[in-house]
Amino acid sequence: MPGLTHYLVVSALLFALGIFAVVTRRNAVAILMGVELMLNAANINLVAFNKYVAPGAMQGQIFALIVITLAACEAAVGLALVLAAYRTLETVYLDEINVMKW
Amino acid sequence: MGWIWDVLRAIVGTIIIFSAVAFIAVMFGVLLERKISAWMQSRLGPKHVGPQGLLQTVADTIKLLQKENIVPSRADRLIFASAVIVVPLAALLDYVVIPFGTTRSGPLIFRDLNIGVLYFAATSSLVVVGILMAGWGSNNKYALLGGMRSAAQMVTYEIPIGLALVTVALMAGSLSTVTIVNGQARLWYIVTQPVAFLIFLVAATAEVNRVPFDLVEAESELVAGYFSEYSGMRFALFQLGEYGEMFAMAAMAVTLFLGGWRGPVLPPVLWFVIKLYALIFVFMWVRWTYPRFRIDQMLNFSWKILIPVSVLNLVVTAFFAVVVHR
Amino acid sequence: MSGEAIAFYVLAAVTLGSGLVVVTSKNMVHSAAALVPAFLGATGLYILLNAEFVAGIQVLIYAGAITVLILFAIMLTEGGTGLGSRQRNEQAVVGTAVAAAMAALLIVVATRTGWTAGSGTLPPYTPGAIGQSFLRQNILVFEGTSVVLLISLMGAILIARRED
Amino acid sequence: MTQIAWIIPLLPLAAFALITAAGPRLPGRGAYVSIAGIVLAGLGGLVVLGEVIGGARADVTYTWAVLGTKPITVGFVVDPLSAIMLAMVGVVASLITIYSVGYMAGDPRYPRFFAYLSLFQFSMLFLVLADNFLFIYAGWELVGLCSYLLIGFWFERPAAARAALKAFITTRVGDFSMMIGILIIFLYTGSLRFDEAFRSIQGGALAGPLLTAAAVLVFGGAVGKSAQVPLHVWLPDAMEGPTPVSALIHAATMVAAGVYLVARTYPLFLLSPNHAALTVVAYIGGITALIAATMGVVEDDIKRVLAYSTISQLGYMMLGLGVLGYTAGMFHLITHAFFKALLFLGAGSVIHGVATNNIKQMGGLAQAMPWTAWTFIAATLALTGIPPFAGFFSKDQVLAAAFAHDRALWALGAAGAFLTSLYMGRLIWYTFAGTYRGGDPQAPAHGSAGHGGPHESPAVMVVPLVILAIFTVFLGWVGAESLGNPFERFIHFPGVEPVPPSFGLLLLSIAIAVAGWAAAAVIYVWRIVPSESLRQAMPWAYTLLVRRYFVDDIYAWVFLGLGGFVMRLAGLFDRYVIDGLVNLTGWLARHVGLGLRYIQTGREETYLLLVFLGVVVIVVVRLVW
Repeated sequence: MPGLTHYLVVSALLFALGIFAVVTRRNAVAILMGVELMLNAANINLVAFNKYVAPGAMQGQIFALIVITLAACEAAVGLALVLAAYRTLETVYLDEINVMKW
Repeated sequence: MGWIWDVLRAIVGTIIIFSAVAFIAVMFGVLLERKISAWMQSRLGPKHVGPQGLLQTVADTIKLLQKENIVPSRADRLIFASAVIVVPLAALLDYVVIPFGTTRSGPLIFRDLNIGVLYFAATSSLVVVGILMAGWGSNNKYALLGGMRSAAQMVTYEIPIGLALVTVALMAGSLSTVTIVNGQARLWYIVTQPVAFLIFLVAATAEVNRVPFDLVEAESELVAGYFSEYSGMRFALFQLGEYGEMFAMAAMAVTLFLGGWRGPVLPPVLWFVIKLYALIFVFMWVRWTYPRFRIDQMLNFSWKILIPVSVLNLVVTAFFAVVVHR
Repeated sequence: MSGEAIAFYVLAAVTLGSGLVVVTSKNMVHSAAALVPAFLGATGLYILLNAEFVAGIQVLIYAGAITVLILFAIMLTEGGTGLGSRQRNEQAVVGTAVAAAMAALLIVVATRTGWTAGSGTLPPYTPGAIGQSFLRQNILVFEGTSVVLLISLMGAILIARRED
Repeated sequence: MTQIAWIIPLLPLAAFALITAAGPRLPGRGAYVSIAGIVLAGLGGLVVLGEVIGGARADVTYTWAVLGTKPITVGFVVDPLSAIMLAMVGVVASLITIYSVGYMAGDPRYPRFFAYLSLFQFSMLFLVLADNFLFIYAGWELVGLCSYLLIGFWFERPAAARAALKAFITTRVGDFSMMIGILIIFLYTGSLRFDEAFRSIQGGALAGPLLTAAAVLVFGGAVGKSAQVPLHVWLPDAMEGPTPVSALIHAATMVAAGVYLVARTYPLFLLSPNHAALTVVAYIGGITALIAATMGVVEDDIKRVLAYSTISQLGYMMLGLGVLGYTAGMFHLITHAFFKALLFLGAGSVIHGVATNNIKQMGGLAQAMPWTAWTFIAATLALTGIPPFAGFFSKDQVLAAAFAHDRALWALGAAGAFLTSLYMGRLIWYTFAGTYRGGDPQAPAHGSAGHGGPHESPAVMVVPLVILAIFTVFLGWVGAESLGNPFERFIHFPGVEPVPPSFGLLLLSIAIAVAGWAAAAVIYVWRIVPSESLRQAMPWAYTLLVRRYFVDDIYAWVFLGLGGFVMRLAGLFDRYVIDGLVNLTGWLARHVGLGLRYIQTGREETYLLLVFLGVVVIVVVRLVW
């Protein structure tokens, strides 16, 4: 029977995958995908804690739902920014977006 | 944890039912489409294969099975091939929560999920991914355009569908489809929620990419849209997915608004089938009656008419549910 | 091994395997397409955790909407796959090490901590309980999220609109 | 009907929505929809009133939201007080809306006017039905908004725009005080519902000076809305709006909302120690009654005279409530609504006929517009308290209650009554008697006013006048002592006993009223003491009155002069202290940044990598130690 720890381990691995994408990819969209993976890892944690640590209150699931909602906001705004940046700078590679630096 | 197995069993059961009963129903649907169009255009339609052309679709299917599977050069093979599975699978998953009738041991349904309506909305939204993958994977500009249009259209029309579903769930006080059907024992929701029914019907037409919302696969503009490059059995699978989705939508409309399996005298399953085919007939009737929308008209229609109206409908319903029926 | 355990390991494998494809694939479209099984695997985990409502929303929002958005963004930029360009930046090695270290750390922390098992049971009809909770104890969070959603919607439209 | 009374406000709201959406395309360009909405609401109000007289009550509540563990319930209450307000607002507003069809004919923004009227009616009915502070505050702000929109309806005229702004801001001062009062009550009682809040105040949750403070703060809202001293300055200027609006909002309903608020929250005032809050109410009311009346004597604009009389009459209502004459105050509110609406509509009819507001340019209109003249005179008699018109009964009850409570307050009221007769007599003689003095009419304030001499208004305007006149003449008898005062049996506050009628006092009030009329006749008709000689004899008094006791000038001086001084000080502080700090911060940031910019790549990946690296280091260090 998988217990709380099993879920936490899966979530930790997924989170690490997200970090890996965010830290090493150049493409902005790929980084957004990494962020989504990290949010999913957080959600797995929330729901697992809800079941195993505090089943009486629904707070874990509630906050998982809010995270999903905010993830939708983040994706919409993030992709809009990527598109806007692509339109003006003609690149989606973050190390090439440096007009503010010079 | 037994119910995980129930879901798995339900899915396997659906696949079996789908490949046996529903497959035949869909084939019959294709035939019906051709016959009805012929009738509306004062033609005869298929007539030679079997009595009155009844076996025409069977012959077509056999023909398609024999054809070569062509993959365009420079296509993304992995995406190209997996898209074929996603679309019919997503359509087929819809059937898990549809109650077809009652038997002595309870309602005839694969699984009465307590999130039934939400499940329906979720699975039907998966089709978009498959369509985008097909459009992209084909490495063909018509297919890509069709896929993009389809994605825009389906994402847009999911919202009114979702709002209509919520409205009905509000009336029944539950997301379970069986409870919703039971809630219509006295009065069908089409009587109390005519606006939601209309919205659902219109948005469902758009969701399954049928005329007047068929600009995804508009023959005169885009050949066949996202599945232009598919041939043989893969083509047939897409057709299966499309018709499966249409039947699922019609079945959901029956469940939500037309009292599901409920009806006098005749057995419940028969009632369900009668209502289902009546709605299917409406879909086909519309298809052969109306011209196609333009893309901007199509998007405007959803954002500026359907969504505001359905939000208003939801608010009014909630108001009456809370204040009047309390 | 019980049915639940099998389901768990299968779903975890699907999630992590697809996740790996997402972060390593050189082809952006493959990455995005692999998001779908990753999200669906997570959905399966939610179902195992008796969170059907969250599972439904997860499919609807993540698999149905966010993936499509990401696919859209990929297709509208850089001519799609990105196969012609380098996908890793110069800190790939350090990044890999740090991510691995984070994973190890988190796993150590998760397994070493003695989690106290809570009392109480999950309500039988979770969607209803969630709705009640959202409109009672958590109404402030709910309203706040709604405002954020509305504003980000408007913001996204404003940002993405072509200026003319 | 009583149980579903909440549907009544929704009718005008639906009318508003419909007109806003489809305005000019509707039959009658929206007017019929608006009329239908308010007439149905008015009929509903009458039905509710009937049922409430028959003993029906309703209090519909439901939980709106739960903040933590504190449920916020909202709902509607139907009791005698709200029922009679509902009926009064419904009937008066219906008649005024019908009248507006004639008055506003030809205005380019005709549908919008009716949309605003409907919105206002919704807000007012909503306010009346509220059973909690939240709803009453919401309705309160909504009527304020409508008042702003309607005063500034002809916003092309700078005067109208300025008046709208003035009304909005002046009443906002009162609203702010009311909000603080409500917050105090919510803080101490934990409930926004009237009955619960009052019960826990009775139980001692809020007592002593703080209770008085809360009551006075809530009363501040009423002072603003009901144009009591010292926030009375906006109401005369509000006469820039269309006349039906003046009748509906600034005479019959909205300004009465202040009185209604005090009546609704009466326990609050009653429970304040030594009736301190009530004394404040009474003195504000009494002083307002007198001061407004004095200003009315020298005003030449027909609508402004009526505006001053409104302020003064509202003062009487407050006075009535303040001296434990709960029934008397409310009765005066109801009767006043009818005859003041009639006066304003009559004035509107006159303005419509002669296209000027200045009474010195009128005269002899009784022949030209007989219907208007006679209904107007009936309303004037009611206002001045001549028996057997409605105002006599109600005003007399207020004065009787004041006499029994505090002679000084009675003196204020009686002096006000004398002046009321004086300036209303002046108005009548200037307007309707004598010969027509009007020259060329100025550009009419509204579209289709006829030119070429005074003329009677169309039937759509005259019929409401007649209906209102019938109310004006006969409504008083529902409060007549000789009939056992049925009104008192219907609306009374438990524990507040009415004052027994006194025949002598009755005769005295009549004498005072008649004396006022006589004085008016002496000055303006027989010219035994012509008004010019009075003016020359007392120039300082005249200036004082014409400049309205310099209240506007004082406000200008205080808020512009004193405020300007404070602002200059703040400006100096800002320039040298705040800016100095800001510049210092900037200087620091700049120089620190100059040093730090070499380790800043500007790339999110690097920063995140460093963040996670930091986490790893911290945790490893913590685990190893």
